[in-house]
Amino acid sequence: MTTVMCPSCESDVELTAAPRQNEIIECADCRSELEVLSVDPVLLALAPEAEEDWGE
Amino acid sequence: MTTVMCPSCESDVELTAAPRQNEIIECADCRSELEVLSVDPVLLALAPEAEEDWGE
Amino acid sequence: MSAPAPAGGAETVVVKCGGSGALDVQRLCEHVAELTAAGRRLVLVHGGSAEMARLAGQLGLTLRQLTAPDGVVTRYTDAATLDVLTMALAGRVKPALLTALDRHGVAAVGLTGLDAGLLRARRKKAVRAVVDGRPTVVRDDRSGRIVEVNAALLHGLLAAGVVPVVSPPALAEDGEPVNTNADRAAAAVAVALRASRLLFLTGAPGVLTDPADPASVLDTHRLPPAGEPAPPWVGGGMTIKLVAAREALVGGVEQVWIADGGAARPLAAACGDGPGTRIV
Amino acid sequence: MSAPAPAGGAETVVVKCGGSGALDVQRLCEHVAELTAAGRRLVLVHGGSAEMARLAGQLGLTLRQLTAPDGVVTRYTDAATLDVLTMALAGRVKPALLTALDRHGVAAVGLTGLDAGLLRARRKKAVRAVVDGRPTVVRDDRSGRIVEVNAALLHGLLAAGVVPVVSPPALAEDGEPVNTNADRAAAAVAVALRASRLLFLTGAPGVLTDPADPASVLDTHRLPPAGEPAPPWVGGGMTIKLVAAREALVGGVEQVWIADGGAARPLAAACGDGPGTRIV
Ligand SMILES: [Zn+2]
Ligand SMILES: [Zn+2]
Repeated sequence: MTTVMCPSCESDVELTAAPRQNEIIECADCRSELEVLSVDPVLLALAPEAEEDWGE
Repeated sequence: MTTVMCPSCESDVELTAAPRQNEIIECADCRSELEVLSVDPVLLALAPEAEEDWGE
Repeated sequence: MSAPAPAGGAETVVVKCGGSGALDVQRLCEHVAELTAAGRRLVLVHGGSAEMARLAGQLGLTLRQLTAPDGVVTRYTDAATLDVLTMALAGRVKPALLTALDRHGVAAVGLTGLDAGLLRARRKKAVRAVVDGRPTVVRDDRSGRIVEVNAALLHGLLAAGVVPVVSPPALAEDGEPVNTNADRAAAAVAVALRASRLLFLTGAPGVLTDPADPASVLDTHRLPPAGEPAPPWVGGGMTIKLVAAREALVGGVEQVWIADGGAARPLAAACGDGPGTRIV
Repeated sequence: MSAPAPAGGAETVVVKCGGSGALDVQRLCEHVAELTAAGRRLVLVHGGSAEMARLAGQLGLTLRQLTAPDGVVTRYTDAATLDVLTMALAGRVKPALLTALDRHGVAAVGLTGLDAGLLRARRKKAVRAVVDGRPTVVRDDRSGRIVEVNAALLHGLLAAGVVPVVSPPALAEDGEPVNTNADRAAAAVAVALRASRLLFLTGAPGVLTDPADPASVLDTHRLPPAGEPAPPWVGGGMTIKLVAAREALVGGVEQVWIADGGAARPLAAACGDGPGTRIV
């Protein structure tokens, strides 16, 4: 099991499965939503705010 | 060998091969250009005048 | 093109048509011819989902959808999808409409948002969606929301007696084309033109409380206060039309109608009291 | 749109670009931006053979040619080919041009002959061609020759500071779209606008007496009297450009130039004395 640091609260975030590019995971400590920016190595960043989402 | 009447001079036009739809043949007598309007039965008519012919 | 807008834009009607079939193009063109001959200013806005799906099939391209975490499904517009969308709308649907209008003696000019900055959009740079069951940030979606309309271009054409025929794509702030919802594009155009009416032509006689029963059509549908949920019988394509209707009403369009695109006189609600559902 | 034409149309230049590659779109857009900012009225007319071939390939459609009895080769435009042509021109080439022009700050509006009767054509109902070695009457070819241009539409856009970006198809007298040659469309537009110049951008620096040697470019090429044959070194795409050039000159366009679409300033001949070949 991989562990990486939460970029928001610096606690450890456990990745329970093979993470995917751009997947959103939640920090169990601070509840921040984190985006997987890369998978090898795993890099996390705060996920962007949800934008309103209507398409054609 | 099929023979059909020339619509222009009424002489016999001999079709030397299996005629094709819209093919142009010439009447040996009057030199009219004739279009094959149908093949079964063979119907001939005066071929339309050549139009200028430039495309994209 | 520099002609001023008529006072209050009172005579302009924006009609959203097509996209999901059910439109009787001949009847629409007849009615457009009649109304424009009577001096009414009309703008048509069209989509083209059905033609897009057909072209994607011919090209062997699979159209994909994004499911937002709240369950809303939207089109996933990557570069190949945007190409298909642009060809289907600008290369098939619009030419067919223009040809049909010409046959009815209507002078119509086809436009997309790319023409002289007609529809400028803010691109959605990051969209949240559920991909294979996992929440994901999608960054290559080429879609956006309209932030500006070149009303002067439309006023100029209208003043010359021309019917503008408008569709996506729009132009994003980075100079790239993006997809944009055609219903909301119609609302944005109606607001920008200060149109008196916006009319959505659909495959139903209006807003139905029972989707299976055309007789359940409402004369009037009152939108819930912003932020509150829509009634449970609002679903499918109606959801987005009501979002667009709200934007038009908030933007000052006097009347918004949802009516039957297959009716004998599909634009009746452009000048009278229906038939159709008036959104208030 | 009802703006009168400027006296003599003296400031209008029609530029035919694209179709067979070799065009530097960025440089073209830069130069268009510079000239329009200086008040010059420009109309762009484009083809798109290369994009058409690419799209036909993607759709698995084989483009066919007709060989006239005199050896002239022309495109065979059946219904499927016309669909591909319309999608390639209106759905790919034109949106790309409009997007590039917008990035350079140029307000441009894309048009085909279907817009408000911009290009009306007489359909060739029967074309003679050699099919499998046998002279044949081809009756399903959807192509035609321009007989009318809606100059008022173009004048209105030009007066509003907009660059019209025009291409086939045209509208035939039976109300159906037809293919029409883009070079000759450019000539018809230039004549209808009483343009002062018509400029054909090509993949060569002008008319070459040796197709393999760019240095063989002519400063001036004098057209032979009507009906007499062209010099032997006129071939390929140049043949039809010279036919179009003659139509423009006969129609009153003051100067016709053939110039290099890849040049740093491709529109130099729009205002100066070349570079390029002046057709007289
Ligand atoms: Zn944290
Ligand atoms: Zn005979």
